[in-house]
Amino acid sequence: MLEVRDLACQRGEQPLFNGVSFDVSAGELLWVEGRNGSGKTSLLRILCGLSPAEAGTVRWRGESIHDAREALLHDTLFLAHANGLKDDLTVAENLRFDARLAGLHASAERIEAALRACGLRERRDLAVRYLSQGQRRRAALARLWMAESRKLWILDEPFAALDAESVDRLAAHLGAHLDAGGLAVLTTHQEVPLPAGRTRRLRLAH
Amino acid sequence: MALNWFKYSSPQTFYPLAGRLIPVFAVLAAVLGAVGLYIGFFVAPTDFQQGEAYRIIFIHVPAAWMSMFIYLVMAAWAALGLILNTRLSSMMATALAPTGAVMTFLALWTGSLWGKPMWGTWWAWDARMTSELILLFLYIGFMALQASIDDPRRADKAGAILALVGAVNVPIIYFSVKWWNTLHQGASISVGRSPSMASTMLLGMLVMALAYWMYSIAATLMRVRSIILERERNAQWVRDLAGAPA
Amino acid sequence: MSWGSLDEFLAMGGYATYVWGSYIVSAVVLAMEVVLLKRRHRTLRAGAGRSSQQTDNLA
Amino acid sequence: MWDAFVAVFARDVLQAWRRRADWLTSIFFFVIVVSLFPLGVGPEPALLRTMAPGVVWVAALLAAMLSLPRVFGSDFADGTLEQLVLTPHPLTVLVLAKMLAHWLLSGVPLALIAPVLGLQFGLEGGPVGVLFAALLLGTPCLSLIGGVGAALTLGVRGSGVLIALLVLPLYVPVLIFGAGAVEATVAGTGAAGHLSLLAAGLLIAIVLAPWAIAAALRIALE
Repeated sequence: MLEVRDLACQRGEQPLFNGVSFDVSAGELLWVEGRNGSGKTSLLRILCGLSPAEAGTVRWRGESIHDAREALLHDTLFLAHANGLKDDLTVAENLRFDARLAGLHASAERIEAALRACGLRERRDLAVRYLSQGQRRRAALARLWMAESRKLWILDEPFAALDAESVDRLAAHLGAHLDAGGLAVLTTHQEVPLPAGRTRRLRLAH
Repeated sequence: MALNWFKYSSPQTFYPLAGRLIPVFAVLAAVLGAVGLYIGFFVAPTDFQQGEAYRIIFIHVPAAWMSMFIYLVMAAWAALGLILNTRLSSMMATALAPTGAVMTFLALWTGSLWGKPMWGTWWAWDARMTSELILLFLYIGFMALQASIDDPRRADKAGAILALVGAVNVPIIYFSVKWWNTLHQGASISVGRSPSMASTMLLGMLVMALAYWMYSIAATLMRVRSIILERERNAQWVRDLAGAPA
Repeated sequence: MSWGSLDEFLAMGGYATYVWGSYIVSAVVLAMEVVLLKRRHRTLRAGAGRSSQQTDNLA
Repeated sequence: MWDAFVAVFARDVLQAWRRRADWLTSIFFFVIVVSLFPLGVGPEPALLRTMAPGVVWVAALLAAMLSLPRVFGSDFADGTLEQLVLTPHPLTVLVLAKMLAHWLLSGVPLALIAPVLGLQFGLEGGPVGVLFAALLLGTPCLSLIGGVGAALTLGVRGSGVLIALLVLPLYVPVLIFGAGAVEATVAGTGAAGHLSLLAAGLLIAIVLAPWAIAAALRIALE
C-alpha cells in the first residue's frame, strides 16, 4: 500500500540518502535502521508529507502523496521525536484535544481505556509537566490505543525512554495493529521484540 | 520571441548569460545617465518657483520610482519561485532586495535635501516620504529574515511569503498614509507635477529613470551571479570555474 | 539653459549644498554598490574551487 | 472540521488560562507604557487629549507584539504544531482558530482596559466609546498580521526582534485608522469612515492572513 521509489533527501547541502525504494503492504512493519544522522527522521517526515523529498516518489494506496495529501492524512498517525503534549494540560486533556483534532472518536471511556493500556490511569489528571520522560512518552503513545481507524502508523523512536513492561506492551499492540491489516514504519535503536515474520528491515547508509 | 525560458532558468546556464548581459545594461545605464544629466543640467530651464533646487528631482524621482517598482518585481520573482519551485526566481528576488533598499535610501536622502529648501525642514511627514520610509523598513525586514535563516531553501520560501504579504500591504499603506496626511494637513508639494513643468524637465526625468532602471538590472544581475556561486559552490561546474578568468 | 561660468554652475543658484549633496551621495552610494558587488564576485570566483567561503551577505 | 476548530481554540484558551501570568504581563505592559507618557510630556490636559489615541494605539501594537512569539513558539517546541499540520483538516481553519484565541487573550483585554486609560488622558464619553470600538476591530488585524510574522520567524535566530522588524511596518494602516477614528470623534467629524476602513482591513486580513500563516508554518516545519 505504501510504495516508495528512488527517494533522495538532503539536509542543507549534505546528501543524506538517495535511491531508497521499498514497499510496505497491509500487515507489515518496516523497521528503519541507521546510525545517528543517517536520515531516519527525515525519511519518516517525507513519508507523512511534512518535508519535501529531493527526488523520488511516495505513493499511498496507489496515489502520489502530493496529489492525495488529505487521503494520506486521514489514514496516517505520526508520532514524532517530540511528544506533542502541552505541558500545562493534564494527560487526559491532552489526549482529548488531540483526538478531537485528529478526528478520532474520543469518548471518555476510550480515553480511559487508552490510559489504562499505557499504565497512566492514576496520572490522568496530572499536568504533563509533572511526568517523567518515560511517562510522557507513554502519554504520547496512548494515541495509538485510540487510532484503530488509522491504517498507517509512522513512529519515530517510539520505544525511547520506555521501561521493559511498556516496551512489551507497545510491541504487542503493534502486533495487534498488523493483525488488523495495519501498516507501521518505525525507527528504533533498541533491540525490541518486533512482531516476527512481519517485520522488514531497511538500513539507511551513507 | 521563441526563447526557451526554461533553458535559462537553470543557474548553470543563467550564470554565463548574466555575465554577457551585465555589460549591455551597464553601458545603457551609463549612456542614458550621461544624456539624462546633460538634459537635467544644461537643457532644462530653471524652475521659476524652486530655482535650481528642483534639479534634485532628476535623481529623486527615478530613485523613488525604482524603489517601489523593484519591490513589486521582487515580490513577483518570489511568487514565481514559490509556485514553480524554480531556484533562480528566488535568487532573483534575493538579489533585488539590496538594490531596492539602496534606491529607497537614495529617494529618502534626496527627498530630504530637496525638502529642506522647499519646506524649510529636513523631514516632513509628507505622504510620499512616509511611505518611502515604511518601504525601507519592509526591505530591511525582508533582508533580515533571509539573513537569519540558514537553510537557503527555507529562506527563499519564507522571504517569498513576506514579500507577497508586503506587496499586498504596500498599496494599503500608501493609501492609509495619504489619508492620514490629508487629515493632518501636512506639507505636501507635488514633485514634478506642476502644470508649469517644462517638457525638457519631464524628458530629463524620464531618461534618468531609464538609466536607473538599467543600473538596477545590471546591479541585480551582478548580485545574482554571486548568489549563484555561493549556493552552487559544491556543484561541479562552479568548481570548474576556479582559475578561469572572471 | 546655459550657465555663465563654472562657478555659477557649481553654485546652483544658491542651492549648491542640496543639489550637490544629493548628486554626490547618490553617485557614491551607487558606485559603492557596484564596487562591493564586483569584489564579492571576485572573491567568490577566486574561492570557487574551495568550498565554504565566508562572504558578506549584504554586499 | 468545526470540531477541530473548537478543539484548537479551546486548547489554546485553556493553556493560556493555566499560564495566565504570561498573558497578564503583556496587558500590564500596555497599561504601564500608556501611563508613562504623561510623566514624560507633562500633565497638560489639552496635550494629553490630543496624544491619547496615538499613545494608546502604539502601546497596543507593542503589547500585541510581545505575545506573538508564544503563539506558535511553544507549539513548535513541544511538537503539537506537527500534529496540527498533520490533521486531515485544512490548516488555514486551524490557524484561524489559533488567531481567534490569541485575539481573545491579547486583543480583547486591551480593548476592555483602554477606555479607563482614555479617561486618564481626559477623553470624553464619545471618543472613549470609539476607542473601544476601534480597538475591538483593530486588534484582530494585529493578531492576524502578527501571526504571519510569528510563523515566518519560527525557530529562527533572534526571532523576537525580527518579528518586530517584520510586523511593525505592516501595522501602519491599522495604527492610522485606529487612532484616526478617535481623533476624528474628538474633532467632531465622526468616526464612521475610519471604523469601516478598519472593518474592511479586518476582512482582508481574515481572508489572506491564514493562508500566509499556514504556508509559513509548513515551511518552518520542513
